[in-house]
Amino acid sequence: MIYEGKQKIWADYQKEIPDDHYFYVRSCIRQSFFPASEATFLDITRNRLGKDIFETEHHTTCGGIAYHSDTIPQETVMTIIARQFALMAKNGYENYVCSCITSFGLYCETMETWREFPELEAKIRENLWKTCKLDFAKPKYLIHASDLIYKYRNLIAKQAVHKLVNVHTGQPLKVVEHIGCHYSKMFPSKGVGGAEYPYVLVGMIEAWGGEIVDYPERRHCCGFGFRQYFIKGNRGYSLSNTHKKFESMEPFHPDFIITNCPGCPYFMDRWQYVIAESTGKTYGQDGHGIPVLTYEEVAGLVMGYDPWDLGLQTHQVGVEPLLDKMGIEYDPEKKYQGKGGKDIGRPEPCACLK
Amino acid sequence: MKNNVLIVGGGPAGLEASSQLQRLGYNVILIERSTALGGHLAKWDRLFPSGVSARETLKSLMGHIEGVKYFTDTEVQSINRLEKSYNVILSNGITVLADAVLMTTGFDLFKASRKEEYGYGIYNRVITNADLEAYFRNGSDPRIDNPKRIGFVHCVGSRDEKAGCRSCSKVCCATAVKQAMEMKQAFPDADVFCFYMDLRLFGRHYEDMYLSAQRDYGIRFIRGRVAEVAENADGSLQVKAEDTVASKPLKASLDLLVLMAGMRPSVSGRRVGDLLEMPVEEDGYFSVKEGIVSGQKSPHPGIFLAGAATGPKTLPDTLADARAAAVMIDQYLSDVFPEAKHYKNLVRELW
Amino acid sequence: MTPLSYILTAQAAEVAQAAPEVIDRIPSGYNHFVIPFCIGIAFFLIWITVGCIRLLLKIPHHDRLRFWASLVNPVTALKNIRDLFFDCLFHVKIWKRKPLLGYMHSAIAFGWFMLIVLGHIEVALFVPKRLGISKTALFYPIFYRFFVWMNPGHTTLRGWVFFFLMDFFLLYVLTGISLAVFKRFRSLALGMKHTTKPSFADRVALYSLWLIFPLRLLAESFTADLSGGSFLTIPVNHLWHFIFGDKLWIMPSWWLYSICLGLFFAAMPFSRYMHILTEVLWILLRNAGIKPNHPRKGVAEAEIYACSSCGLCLDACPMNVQKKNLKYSSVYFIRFLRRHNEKKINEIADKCLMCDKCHALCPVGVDAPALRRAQRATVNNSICFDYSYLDSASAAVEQGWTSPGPDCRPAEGEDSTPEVMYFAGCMSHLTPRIIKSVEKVFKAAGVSYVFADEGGGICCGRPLMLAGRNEAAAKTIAANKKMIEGSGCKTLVLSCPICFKVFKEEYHLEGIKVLHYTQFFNELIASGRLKPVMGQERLVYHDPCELGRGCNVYYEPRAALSQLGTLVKASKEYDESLCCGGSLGSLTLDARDRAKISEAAVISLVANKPDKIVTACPLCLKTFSESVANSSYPVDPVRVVDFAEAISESL
Amino acid sequence: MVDFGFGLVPSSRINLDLFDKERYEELASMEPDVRKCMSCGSCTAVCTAGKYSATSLREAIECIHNGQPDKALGMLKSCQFCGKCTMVCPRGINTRHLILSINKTYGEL
Repeated sequence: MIYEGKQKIWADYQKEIPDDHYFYVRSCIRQSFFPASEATFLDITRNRLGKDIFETEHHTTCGGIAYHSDTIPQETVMTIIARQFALMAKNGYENYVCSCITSFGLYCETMETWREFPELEAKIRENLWKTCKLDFAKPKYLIHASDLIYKYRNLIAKQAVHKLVNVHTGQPLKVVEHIGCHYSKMFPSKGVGGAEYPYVLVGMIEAWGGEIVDYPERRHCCGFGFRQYFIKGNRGYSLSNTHKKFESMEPFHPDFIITNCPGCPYFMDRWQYVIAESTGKTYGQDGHGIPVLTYEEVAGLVMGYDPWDLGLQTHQVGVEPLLDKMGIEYDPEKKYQGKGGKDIGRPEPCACLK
Repeated sequence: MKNNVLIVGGGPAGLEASSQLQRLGYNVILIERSTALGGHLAKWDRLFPSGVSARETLKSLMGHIEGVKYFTDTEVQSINRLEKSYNVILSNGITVLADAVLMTTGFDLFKASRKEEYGYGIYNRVITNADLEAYFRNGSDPRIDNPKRIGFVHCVGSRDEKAGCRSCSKVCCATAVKQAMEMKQAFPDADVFCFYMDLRLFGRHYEDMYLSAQRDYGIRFIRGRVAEVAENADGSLQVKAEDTVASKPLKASLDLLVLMAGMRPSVSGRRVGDLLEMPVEEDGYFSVKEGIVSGQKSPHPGIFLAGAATGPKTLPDTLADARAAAVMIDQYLSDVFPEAKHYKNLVRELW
Repeated sequence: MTPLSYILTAQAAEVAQAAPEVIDRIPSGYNHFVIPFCIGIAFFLIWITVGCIRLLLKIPHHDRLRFWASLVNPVTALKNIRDLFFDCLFHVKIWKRKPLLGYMHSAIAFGWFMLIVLGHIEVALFVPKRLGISKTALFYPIFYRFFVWMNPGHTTLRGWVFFFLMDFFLLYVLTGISLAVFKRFRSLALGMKHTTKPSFADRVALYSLWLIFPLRLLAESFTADLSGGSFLTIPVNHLWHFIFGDKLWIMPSWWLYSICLGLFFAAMPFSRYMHILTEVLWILLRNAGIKPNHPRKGVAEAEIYACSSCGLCLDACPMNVQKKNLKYSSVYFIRFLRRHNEKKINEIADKCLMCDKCHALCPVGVDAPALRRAQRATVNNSICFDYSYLDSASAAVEQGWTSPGPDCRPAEGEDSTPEVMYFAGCMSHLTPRIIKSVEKVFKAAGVSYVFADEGGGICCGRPLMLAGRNEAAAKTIAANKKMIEGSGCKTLVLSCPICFKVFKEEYHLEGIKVLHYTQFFNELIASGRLKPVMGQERLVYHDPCELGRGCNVYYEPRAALSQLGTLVKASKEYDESLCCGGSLGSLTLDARDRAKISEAAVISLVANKPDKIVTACPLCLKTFSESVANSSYPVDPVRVVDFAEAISESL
Repeated sequence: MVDFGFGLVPSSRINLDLFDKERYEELASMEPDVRKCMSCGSCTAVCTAGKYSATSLREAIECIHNGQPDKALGMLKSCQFCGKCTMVCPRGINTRHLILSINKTYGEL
């Protein structure tokens, strides 16, 4: 691997990210899968970085899941999106930040489509007016939440309490980065670093002292694939995709995986459990899995948040080995205690996955 | 008086045209942007289908240009049309009053790094056809370390609209088959795979070359374009393609991957073209006046084209094109400058 | 003269008168020089007795019974005797082909045979005590001339006749031998382009054989003045007296003679000359109708040892157009079978085109192609296959009949079951002109027919058999059989000799007449249903291997073609005809080698400048067409047409 | 082991690394023509057995190259050996012997 070669490509795909005043929209499924992530994002950006991030309870889903499951037509999706944009404009923002990769891809797709077919945009404007009596303005900047963390990666590094380094060996942690398919595969120019070697997560890892490993199936989908998962008959297919990725990354012995998409961490985390329990195969050290973290969680760890406040207990794959490597203090007792110390229940012990 | 003919580009086409025009009794000025004459031919080792030495071929081309004034490291600075001829100022300060200009600006090799998924410049063991020729010429390349499994990817930057080139580069298939056989000669116990979309080998002896590659060298031809390359933990490459004959996706680990970079219009040639406001077609190559009928005439009087400047050509095509251009220029000048005729006859008697 | 002396002489004369015609010169009837011969012959006799017993034991029980039965059955017995004389002694088959060569073989075989027989009769007549169960019986008759003294005073016509006959046959053999010696160096003169390379044992036996008879002449001529002789030995004897005076080299010559005989018999089992006796056994087994089921064991053993390595198959083999392919001829195949050289055996077995010419021309009737197939079977029969689809396939084929096209409908006034069923076969489907012509002829003759495999059928099974995949073939055959017998047709017409042979020999179709279209069309012409117009063209007919040598169909196609134009001869035809080179028989022969063979065949066919080459096999048709089309060899413009095509064009 | 009602799906992908070179060279020494195939498909088009069952020499050769000899044998098991493919092969490949050789080389797998 020739690092300079990658740098050349990264140089070709730089994207402009505004400095402040962001309109933030959440992801449907992250809120339930890894609820602490978005909270952490807001806390970091608002309180640690002192940025103006506005969010409104009036925003809805972007419709992406329905759209990608072929259950609603494109115009409907576009109208939903137009409404979100209207909300942004109404609140006086022009930098649109979304927490979800599916949404990000869909927003890009929509804006590109409107650029190609202005008449369609006009039609949507009309739809929105008919339905909600709202008018919308297209965002000046459309960015994904991970782009923001990327932008402030060095500031975060400055405030870092922990580094992505194995405190016992002093070696940088080996990190696998997994980018949501819809981040830049559709529009390479819209993602930091393009589609082949996206830099958005790599940048964070490098800034925080870790080392990225490129494994053959790094481009491969996590296996979510919407209807591939929703329909039980297809779940084997979803599982096999994830399996393929882990088989491919195994020889590189990564310490953890960092992701920037709602579905990916969920599936790469839960499918490790399914693979272990149904085939007996585990990919981490001595029977453990490979922890799969969101970029907010990683940022949080680096900045010294308590692992349980970051919601790491909601992961199927135990994060303790990673915390130990990073030399992060944690209280095992508190793992399954929610706010005010009340028990949030524990998962069934696994037969194969430690 | 002698007519001046300016030839822009010292590749095979330029060399052949200048020697022809010289013999026809013209005063030929040949300019070459780089430090040496010969163009891409100077960088190649052996030529398909018979495997003759590029060095020798170039030498014999150079052998015929005595008397031709040529300047290397020289570009066209400005050029403007006078009533009958062109006033050209060269970067070395010389001004030429050219009665005819022949554009033999040739082609650039496609920048393989632009096909990011192939990882040229990122993976240690991915090289291009040009790199391989260089290896054959001077026998060493750190990336080529006794490979056991070698892959050739045809159509890199050819027949690929996203890479900015819809058309076929014409020479890559034959080159790939030639280089595959050469690699097999160099590493007899290696497995060699050629990933092709269509095998476009149509010239004389090309089919024999293909048959021999299969029968005598055991080279495996896989119909399907490599779509993804990655590096394994041990540094070997993992390539993915579809075997479209078996209609199944395919995976292979290789020790060396050779990208058959195609032909793109010469950028510097294009620059000169812009000075002359020469029209180019969608594919970026110069357009000719009446298509088939006068393949070497540009839409501007007194400006002619030969070789890859008007699209991908094999070496024999290029040389034939250059000779044709010489004849056309001769006709043109004889019509425009009838008075120079008797002098030319004088010169021709010398030959 | 004194009275005493008179009496003495008178007595002597009396004694002479009284004395028998033949007197023991050596009363013991033995001399050391016989030892080499005795050793040789003894070894030889033991060898073949053991061999015969082993062989007969290897044959399956029912075959053995069949064998004994055949010996007593007068019909086969007669055939046996006939074959033994014609094949083993007179070599009639060779006579027919190459008279000089025939003479050579018969001279040696028959001549020697007579010398032995007459020798024994002589002994039986003159010194019976030496025969029968006497210890001298083994060698005495052979060296008879040495042991006796001829009473000059008492010669009879009987004696004289024997002397004459013995000398005569000796001379007869000597001429044969001299031809043989000559052939070694100038084989072409005897009509042989190629000859076999003799092995070591062959050479020992060969040279001793060459010497035996000259030495016999020498030995007997030395003793001729004592033990008598005739027109050959006596003059030679006088010559010796003239040269050597009284010092005759009697003993050395008899020693040498005996040594050569001994050597010959000792070397025989390991040499080609073993055939002299195995041939007999093979003929008996063959006539008993016992077929080999293994390339080497059982009957096959007799068969391979019956091969005389005469090398006639070398010239016969179509592959001989390239010298490099001579090594694949039957003679070498059999030699390697004898030597148990598996690798070579398989290599040679696979090469063969199965044109059957070597079999047809073999003086001893060794069926090498059959042995090759048996050999292939040992390797290929076990190859797994899955023909479970055959039933549905044949059903699909039958589907094709239920909706017969207009051409398939029976002509007016006939009962609804069509007259014939036409089975084109795989290869005919590659040569549509055959199918079209056949149908055209059918219509012209008002023959109602069903086109069995119009939409493509199942293979006939012959190609599988040729490759030795007999089990697979059996399955295929069964499927086709069921289908055809189910059709209720009475006559089955085939346009492919490969199909024809297997349908005729292996299918055993009850109550169905199996005809090759050459036969059927010839019938149509003979019965006047088909009226071809006589044309001006010169036609040459190519005998396809499977049709001619394979099924003995030579006459009908020629009879029919002679109605269309002038039939000219090919330089090689009938059972001598050359394989087209396209044969399915060969497994390993590559395209280039095949092309050479086709070339040779075409050249033989155009010997008399025909306008059309007519063949009756889709394979030959395709092969010849291609060969003529891209002929790099000089050949006048000639059209290659199929038999049916030729007929239909003349209608 | 837990049964989730779904599981890993076997991959249909060709893995060239499974190609057994030694055996292939064995085959090639038995019938060198195997190298000459250019996948034109004439053999499959005329195949007698192919009309009723999946039989294709072209595909069999492909499978061998792709490290799927068992599949190759399956492609040939219903071959009737009629020789039409030999007649139509533009490269003059000795198809019948090739089929035998494939069976002999990979048969006992």
